[in-house]
Amino acid sequence: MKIGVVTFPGSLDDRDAQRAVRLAGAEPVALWHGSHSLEGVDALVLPGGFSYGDYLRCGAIASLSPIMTEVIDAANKGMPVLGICNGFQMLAEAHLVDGGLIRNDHGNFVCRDQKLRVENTDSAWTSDFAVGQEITIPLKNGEGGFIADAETLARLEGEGQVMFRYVDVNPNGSLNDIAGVRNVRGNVVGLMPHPEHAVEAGFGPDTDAAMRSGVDGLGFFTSVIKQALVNA
Amino acid sequence: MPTIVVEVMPKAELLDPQGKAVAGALARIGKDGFSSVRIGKRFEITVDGPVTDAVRAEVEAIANDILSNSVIEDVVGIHYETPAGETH
Amino acid sequence: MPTIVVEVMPKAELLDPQGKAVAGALARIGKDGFSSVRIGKRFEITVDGPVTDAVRAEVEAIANDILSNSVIEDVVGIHYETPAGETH
Amino acid sequence: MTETPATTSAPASAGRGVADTVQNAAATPEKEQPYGALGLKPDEYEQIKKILGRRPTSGELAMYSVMWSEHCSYKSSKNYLRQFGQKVSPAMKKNLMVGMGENAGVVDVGEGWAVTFKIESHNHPSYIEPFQGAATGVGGIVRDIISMGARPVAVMDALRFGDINHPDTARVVHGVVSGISFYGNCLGLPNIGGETYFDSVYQANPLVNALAVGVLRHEDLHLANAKGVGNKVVLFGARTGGDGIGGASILASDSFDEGGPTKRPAVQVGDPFAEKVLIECCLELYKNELVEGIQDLGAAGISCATSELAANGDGGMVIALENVLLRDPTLTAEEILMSESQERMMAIVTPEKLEGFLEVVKKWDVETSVLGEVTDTGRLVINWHGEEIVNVDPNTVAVDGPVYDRPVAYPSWIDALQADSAATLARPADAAELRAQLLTLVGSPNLADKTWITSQYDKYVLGNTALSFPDDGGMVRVDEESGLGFAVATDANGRYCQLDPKAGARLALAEAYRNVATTGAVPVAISDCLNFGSPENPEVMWQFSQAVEGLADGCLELEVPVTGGNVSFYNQTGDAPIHPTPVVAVLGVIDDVARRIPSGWQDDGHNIYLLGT
Ligand SMILES: Nc1ncnc2c1ncn2[C@@H]1O[C@H](COP(=O)(O)OP(=O)(O)O)[C@@H](O)[C@H]1O
Repeated sequence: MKIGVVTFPGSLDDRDAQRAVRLAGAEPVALWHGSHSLEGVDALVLPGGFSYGDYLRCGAIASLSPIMTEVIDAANKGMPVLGICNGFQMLAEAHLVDGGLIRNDHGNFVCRDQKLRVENTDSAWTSDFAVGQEITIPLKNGEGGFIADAETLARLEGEGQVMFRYVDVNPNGSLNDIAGVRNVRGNVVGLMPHPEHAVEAGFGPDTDAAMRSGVDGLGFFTSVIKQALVNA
Repeated sequence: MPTIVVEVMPKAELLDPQGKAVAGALARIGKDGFSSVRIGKRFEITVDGPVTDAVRAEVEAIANDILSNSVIEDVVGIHYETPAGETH
Repeated sequence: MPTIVVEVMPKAELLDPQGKAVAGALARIGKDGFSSVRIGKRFEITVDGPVTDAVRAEVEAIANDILSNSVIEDVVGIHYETPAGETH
Repeated sequence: MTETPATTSAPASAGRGVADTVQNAAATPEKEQPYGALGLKPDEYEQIKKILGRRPTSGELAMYSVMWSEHCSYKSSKNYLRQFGQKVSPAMKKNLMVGMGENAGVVDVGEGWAVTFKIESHNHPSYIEPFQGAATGVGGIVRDIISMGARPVAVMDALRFGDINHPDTARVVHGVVSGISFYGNCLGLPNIGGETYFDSVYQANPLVNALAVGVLRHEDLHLANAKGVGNKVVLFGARTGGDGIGGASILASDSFDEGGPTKRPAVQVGDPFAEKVLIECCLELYKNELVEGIQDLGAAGISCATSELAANGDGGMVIALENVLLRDPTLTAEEILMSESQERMMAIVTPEKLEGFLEVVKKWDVETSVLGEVTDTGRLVINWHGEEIVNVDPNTVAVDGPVYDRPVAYPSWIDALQADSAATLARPADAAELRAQLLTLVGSPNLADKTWITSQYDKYVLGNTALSFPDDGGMVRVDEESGLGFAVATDANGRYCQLDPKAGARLALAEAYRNVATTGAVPVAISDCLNFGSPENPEVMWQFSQAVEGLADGCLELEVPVTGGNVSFYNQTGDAPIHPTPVVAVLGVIDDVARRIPSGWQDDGHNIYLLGT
C-alpha cells in the first residue's frame, strides 16, 4: 500500500510521517505541494508544521496550494486522508472537516504528552482502536483550540464525528475537549496531536513502563493499511 | 498608490481567547470600565493601478475567501483610501 | 454600549512576514495587481459608560502601552463608535 | 552650504544614487565624518585613513565601523582567545575537521558523519525587544550551521534574567521564551535543553545564548570563501530592508541606562518560515553541487559577508550594490551595507552552474540577485550605480582590525567577597528550621521546575530526540540505521565566576562535561559563549583573562578542543557589570542512542550510588 505525505513549504513533520508509514508497513510516497499529481497513492497524510509560516491563519495559505485541488477531489471520492496538526488546520480551511482552529486559550505554544480518549472508531484511520480506549500521543501547537458554532458542534457530537477527546488536561481551550474529528463519510480525519511522534520506542512519549516508549500512534497507520487490505 | 483596508473580526458568537486575555490583563492592572475586548485583523493592501469596479469585486472576493475564514470570522469593513488619505 | 476601535500596524520600515506571505499567496493564485500587503491588528473595546475625555485619554494610553509594542508597531487609528455605528 | 552633524546611527548620506564616492573622498579630505556616532575611536578613524591613504567614503566608514566593532572584530578578546588554539594536544586535534575561526567548528563523529555546533549571544537586542531579539538570535546561529554545509537538527538556549520579582522581568522572560519558541518551533528544530537563571545582576541585561547543532556527511563539508576568479557572488533569501541598521556596532557595544528600554534603534524582525525555506534551498544547492560556498549574513550584513568571503578567498571581489533587492527602495548605499535584515545568504557560484543555481532557488520561491564576481586584485570594490563607493583591502576590514591589550586589574573587592563564606552563616537550629530552609530552596526560582518554559518548545520534531528536558543533556540520533548520535549540555554559574572567574570557568566546563558523560556519550568538543561586562573596565578584563585561562587549561586537561564560540562584552547596567558568565557547551558522541542513560530513576529495585568526592 502506498501512502502519500504532502510536503508544503514550512512542513516540518513530513519526514516523521513518512517514517511512521514505513514502520507501520506501508510505502511512503513524498508528494510536493506544487504538483497536481497524487502519484497513484491509496491514502494521504497532510503533515504537521508551519506551512507558509502559518502567518494568515494556520493552514490557510497551504489550502490554496496546487495539490489541494487533487486532495479535495480524492477526499470527496472517499480516499482516506489524515490531517495532523497543521494538516488538520488545512482540512478545516478547505472545509473538508467542520469547525475551525484558533489560538490556544492560554496564548502559548504547548508541547506535551497528551492523553486522549478514543470516542469513535468508525473511520479509515481508527479501526485498530477501541471505543473508550485511552492513548497517549504528543501534542505540540500554538493554535489548536477547536471551535465551531453551537449547531455544528451539536451535529458533530450527535453524528459521532468527534473521534478523540483530551483527557485530564484540555491543553488549548478546545470546545468539548475535542482533539480530533472526521467528515461524515469517515474517510477524512483531522486531529491536533501527532500520532507520527508515537511510533518508535525510544523516541515517543513517556509511558508507565519506560521513558519515551509510547507507540500508540501506530494504530492510525495500521488501521488504514488494514482497511486497504479489506477493500482490495 | 491607492491602499485598500480590509477589516476582519472573529465571529461574535465564538470564543476570542486573545481578546479575553487582553481584557483580563486590563482589569488586573486596574483599567476597568472596559467590558470586553475582541481582536481581529487589519489588512492594508496596496494596488498597482486605480481602484476600478473590477478591483473592488476582486478585493471583496479575496476578503471573503482568503483573508477571512467564514466559519470563524466576519469581514466587517472594506475601505478604499487614496494616497491623500481620505476614505471613499 | 459604545465601542472603541484601535488599529495597530507593524512599523513600515520593518519586515512584515505575515503580509509578505499573503502577498506571495495572492500572486501564486494569479491575483496580481496587488503590490504589497501588510497585516496589523484591530481591537474592538466595549466601554461600560459614556466616552468621556478621561476614557479617551485612558484608551490612548492603553493603545500605546498595552495594545501595541512601540518598538515594532504603530497605533494608526483610534475610532469611537456609538452603538448606532457612526464615527465621532 | 553648511554641514549638518549626523544625529542618527546611520551615516549621513548625500541621498540615493549620489553616494560619497572614492573619487570624492580623495578630493575632500577635510570633510567631517560621524565616526564617533558609529562607535569608532579617534585613533581607529586615523588608522582607517592611514590604511586607505585618504579619508574613507561614507560607505567605507560604515563597513569599517561595523566590522571593527567589538562584536565583529573581537578586538579586546583576540589576544586571550589564542590560548584555545595553543593549548592543544594531538588527541584534541584527532577528530577535528574544522577548528576555531570558521562559522562553526566541525567534528568527525564516525561512520562518515560529522557534527557542527556553536553557541552565540543575542543579549542586547533581547532586552530592547525580547521576542524579536531572541527569535533572531536563534535564526542567526542556525544560519552559521547551514553555512558549513550541515543540516541543522537541534537547538538549545541558555538564559539569564533579572530578579523574578522585578516589574520588568516578566516582559523579558515572556518575550524571550516565546521568541525562541516561535522561531525554533517554526523552523522544525527540536529544542533539547538549556538553562534558566534569575539574578538581579542581569536585570537590564538579560543573557540570551542560543546554540544550534547540525549534521553532515564528511563529503558535504563546505567552507565560506570567495575563490576562483570570475565566480559569481550571489545574494539570496529575504530582501534587504532597514532592519537593525547600525545594530551591530550600536547595539553590541553600548550599555543601557537604568530605567528601561529608552534607546530604541531599529530592531530586526525574524521570519522563521523564510529561514526554513532557505535551509531546504541551501541543502539542495549543496547536494546538487551548485555552490562553492555559502556565507550567512548576520551582524554587519553585506559588509561582513563580502569582506569575509573575499579575505578568506582569493582576496578580491567586485560588487554592484544597486543589484541588491530591496524591501525599502529609499535605503541609501551605506544603509544597504549595514542592514541586518535576517534570512539572507551570500553564495559563490561558478558561471557554468549559475543557471542550475537559479533553478533551485526559484523552486523554493527564494529571491536572488547576482551582485558581482570574484577577482584577484586583492581589493574589495563596491560600486553604486556605476560609481565606486568602496575600494578596500578586505583583510583590513575583516581580519586585521585593531587589537587591544586592555589593562587588567585585580578587583579590590574580591578578597572580601571570598572571605564572606557560607561557613559564617547560622546553621538551622532544629528540624522545623531545616525544613523551612529546604522548602525555601526547592521553591526558589533557580531550582524550581522549568516546565513553563520547556513546554513551549517542540522536542519531538524530526523524530530523533533521544533525550531532552528534564534530562541533564540533550541527545539526538544522527543515523537511523546504526543509532549513532550526539549529546550536548550547556552550563555556567555566574556566582562561582564572580568569586573566582578561573575556577568558575573550569567548573562550568566540568559540569557540562559531566552532564554529557552521564548520558552515556563521550565528550569530544566545546563551544563557549563568554558573557562579560565592559572590556574597558580593567576589573572586567581581569575576570575575562582569568576565565579564558581557566577554560583553556581545563580543556587541555580533559583533552577536548574548543571549536568555536562567541564573546559578548558590555553586559552591564550603568557601571555595574554582570557576573562573569562563561557559558560552556560540551558535545559528546554515542555510538548507539539506544544505550543512552536518562536522568531519573528508571525501575524499582535499582541500587543508588554516590560517586566522587
Ligand atoms: N531555557 C531552557 N531551554 C531549554 N531547556 C531548558 C531551559 N531551562 C532549563 N531547561 C531544561 O530543563 C531541565 C531542568 O533544568 P535545570 O533545572 O537547570 O536542571 P539542572 O539543575 O539539573 O541542570 C534540563 O533538562 C534543562 O535542559
